[in-house]
Amino acid sequence: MIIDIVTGVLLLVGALFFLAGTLGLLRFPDVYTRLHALTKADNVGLGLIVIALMLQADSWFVVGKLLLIWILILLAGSGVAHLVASTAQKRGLKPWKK
Amino acid sequence: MFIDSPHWITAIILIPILGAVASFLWRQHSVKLALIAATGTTTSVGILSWQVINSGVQRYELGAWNAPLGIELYVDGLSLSMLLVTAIVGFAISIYASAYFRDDKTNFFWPLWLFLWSALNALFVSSDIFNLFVTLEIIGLSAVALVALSGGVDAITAAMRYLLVSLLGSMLYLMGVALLYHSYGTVDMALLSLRTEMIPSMWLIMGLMTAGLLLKTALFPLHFWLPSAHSSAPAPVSALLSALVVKASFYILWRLWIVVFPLNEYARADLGVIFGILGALAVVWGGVKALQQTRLKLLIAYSTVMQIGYLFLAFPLASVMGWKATLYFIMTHAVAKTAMFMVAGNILIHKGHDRIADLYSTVQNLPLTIVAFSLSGISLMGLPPSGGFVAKWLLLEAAVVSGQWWWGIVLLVGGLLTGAYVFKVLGYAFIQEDSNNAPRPIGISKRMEWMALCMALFAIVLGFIAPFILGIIDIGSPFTKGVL
Amino acid sequence: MEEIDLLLLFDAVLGFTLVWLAWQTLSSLDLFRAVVLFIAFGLLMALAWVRLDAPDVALAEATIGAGLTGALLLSALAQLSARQKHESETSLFLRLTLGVLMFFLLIGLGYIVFSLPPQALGLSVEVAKNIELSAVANPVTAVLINYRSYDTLLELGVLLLALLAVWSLGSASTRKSAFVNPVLDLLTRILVPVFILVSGYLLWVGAFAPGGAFQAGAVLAAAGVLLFLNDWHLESKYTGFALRSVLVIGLVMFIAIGFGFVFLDRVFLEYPPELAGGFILLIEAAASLSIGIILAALFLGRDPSVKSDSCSDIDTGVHK
Amino acid sequence: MTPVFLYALVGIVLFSIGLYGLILYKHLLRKILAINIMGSGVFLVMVALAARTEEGVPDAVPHAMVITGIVVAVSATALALALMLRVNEKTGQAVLPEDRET
Repeated sequence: MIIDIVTGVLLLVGALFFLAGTLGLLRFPDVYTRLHALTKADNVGLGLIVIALMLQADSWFVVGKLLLIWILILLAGSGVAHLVASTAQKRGLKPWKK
Repeated sequence: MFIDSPHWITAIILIPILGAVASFLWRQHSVKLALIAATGTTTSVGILSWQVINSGVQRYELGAWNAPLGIELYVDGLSLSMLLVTAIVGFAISIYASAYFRDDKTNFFWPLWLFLWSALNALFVSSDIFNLFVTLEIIGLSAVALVALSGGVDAITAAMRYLLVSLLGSMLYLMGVALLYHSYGTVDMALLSLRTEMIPSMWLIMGLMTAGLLLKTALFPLHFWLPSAHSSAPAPVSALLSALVVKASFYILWRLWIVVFPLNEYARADLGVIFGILGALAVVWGGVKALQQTRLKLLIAYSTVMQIGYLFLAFPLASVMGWKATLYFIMTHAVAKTAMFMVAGNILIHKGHDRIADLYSTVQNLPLTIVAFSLSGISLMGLPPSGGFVAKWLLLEAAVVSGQWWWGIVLLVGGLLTGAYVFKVLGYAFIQEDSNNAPRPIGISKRMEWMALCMALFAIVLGFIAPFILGIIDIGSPFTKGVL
Repeated sequence: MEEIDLLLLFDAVLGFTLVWLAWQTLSSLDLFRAVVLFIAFGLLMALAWVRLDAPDVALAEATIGAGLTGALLLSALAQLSARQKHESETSLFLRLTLGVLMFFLLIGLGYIVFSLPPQALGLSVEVAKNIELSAVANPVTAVLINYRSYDTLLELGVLLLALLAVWSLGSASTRKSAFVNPVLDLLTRILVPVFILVSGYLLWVGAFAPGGAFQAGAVLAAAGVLLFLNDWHLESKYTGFALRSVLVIGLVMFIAIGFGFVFLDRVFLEYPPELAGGFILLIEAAASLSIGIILAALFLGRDPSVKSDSCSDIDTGVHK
Repeated sequence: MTPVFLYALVGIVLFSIGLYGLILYKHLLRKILAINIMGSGVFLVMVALAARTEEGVPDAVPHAMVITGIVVAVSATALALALMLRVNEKTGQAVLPEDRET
């Protein structure tokens, strides 16, 4: 019962992070800040959701798989964010200044 | 024992696939390996036909799963006729191509062609409409790659157009398959023929599948992609495309029309009138366009547009005799058109071009080739005693029997137009000229001349062995609904 | 009840998004945008498959439909010089006519779909009844590798054929040897082994849960794509016969095992139930290896054993 | 309206959009994308309608067919893209000759 409540809360907070990340992606002024919003928020959001799902898992095997998914997405997300940013820099996109 | 084995039906599909794999793996021996595979395939088609002629239709449950769960192979007279003509034309083209392609860079021809052959055989023996989709895709992709083989601008753009058309046709067909499966719970043709009924939604399913297949068959006015694709390909490929590939989608359409679609005899004949009219237009349009061409290969390609028209003339008759005429048209056209494209290839290599107006002196330099062109022309015109004559005779008889004699006029007009463009080419070829200032013609392999002549002769011989062929066609009475 | 309504709402939103993405893909002026939207479309399709209880299809869509097709599209786009932004204006008449035709097609197809009985005549009962004999517990794998294995055999043929066809075109242009980003390099070093592991897992799990040879092959291909992006080359002594053997091994193994039992009084593609499990795994392992390498080779787009690109015009042979 | 028919409906809309785009748009890449969208539409119809079973377990046969279809589609797409690049290389444009702007 308590586990279900915790799961629910974690899912909700995770979803909030996703929402924030998406908002940032849509509203931020340039590629670097958008990336920042997206990766930071999504990684945390995904982490929370993964923890929530782990609490509901039937076996340790499933927990392991979920953890692996999170780690892979962290790796891929940060790597790709770096690639996008460095490509943008190479093409001479100036970071946004107020 | 060995020859009675029921597994020969799989050999006609597996031998060419394995041949393709082998000629891909051992590139330096690709010609040799491909010729071995071609011989093997032809032999197994021969054995299969021996079995079918002696003991009737053959059925094979792949993986021992019967329909509707599994896929069944099925050979009756119609399948067998298609297999036989594919084997004869395919074997001849293999030999021709072994002399035509002397360049290492074109050794992709062999695996591509063997894949195509395998898919053609698989298509003619399949009784599963989803499996037919897969075979159609193999045929489409390999045909496109074969068109692009020459690498010129024309060939590449023609191949691109052909691929898009072919994929569109497949998608329309596949949508029909999806809807048929979900309406009747099977993709097996025999079961579908028992289950389909004439409900309103059937009309659209029929329309989708028919449109997709007509696009691939290039019936007027959907023929726009054909002349460029068939004329810009290397000559052996043009022969394959005109002789066999367009017939593959036609074959599916035909089977669906006879067996799967829930039409009674009257509805089939009434709807068939549309096909008949399109076919008649194709004959006239293709003939006129062929007459206007200045390049030999384009002329032959438009002649294919025209000959495809003949195939649809039997639809409004919807009688067994009419269907037999259609099958005879398919066989004769396949053989005669192969001969014609071989002739074009010979001339192209010999003279370095295929401009009809500059064909002078060809008759002295390539007498066999010109004989081959004349003989195949006779067959396409439908003059006795050729195979084309038998086809036209059967159709005329069927038309008269069903009281629709006017389709005979199309045959007459078609014959005259064919005669006109054949004699146009021959006229130029017979001009003699002192060719001191002309570029020295290149000698070509005797094999290529003889193969063209063999095919042309065979198109004539088909007229003499008509009773035998018509006997084969009848096995399993493929033109009666509910027997598949 | 309420839960079902919420899910239906989700389905409706997803369906609408799919249609919107498809429309945007086709009508967007920028080709890069079109491709990216198409990839997003593919990923959402995978979600739709999950909603339709088709996890195997979802895996195939995500790895092949969205993933590899996306990689192929992006790579083609990078090599495309003609990127005109604007479609020339087509006449309003044509657009309207076509629009009306499509509308009728839509109505017609919609009519068919809604006139179908709510309960189907499908083959699910047959599939379940024979699942014991098929030696695999996942029904989709059972169909793919046993009931309708002939389709799958031909499908391997289609893949190999596509590669042959692409190679026969000759290479359009070689990829510019790009600067190798150290982060990408690191990522590749970590991910490639993981991908190979995941590929093996998908292959093994396909017998009783979502997964199978095609999904496994596609993950393998993803590893290949990563390697190529890192400017990695296969050593030239392996690019010839050795590579070609790997490309065909799936097809050859399938035919060999399928035909092998013919000599033991079975029919083609029939496996004795007591041995089926092992042989099916063998076929699938060979198939996924071939699929993976073929898909990766399709991404590379040219025959690596052909050294230079001087053969811009492959002639038809002797003439010209 | 059940999910089955909703997704089937989405499938036929995608099919029609793809057909429209294939005929109307001239750039070869768009045509290739359009065919892929048409294909997705067909696949969606196939799988969505497969869920209409008594036991609620979807019919696996169309699922397998769609996997086959997806693989066929990627093969065709790969060839189409390679051909498009060749057309582009030869003509400097990625459209068919009849669609060229003069």
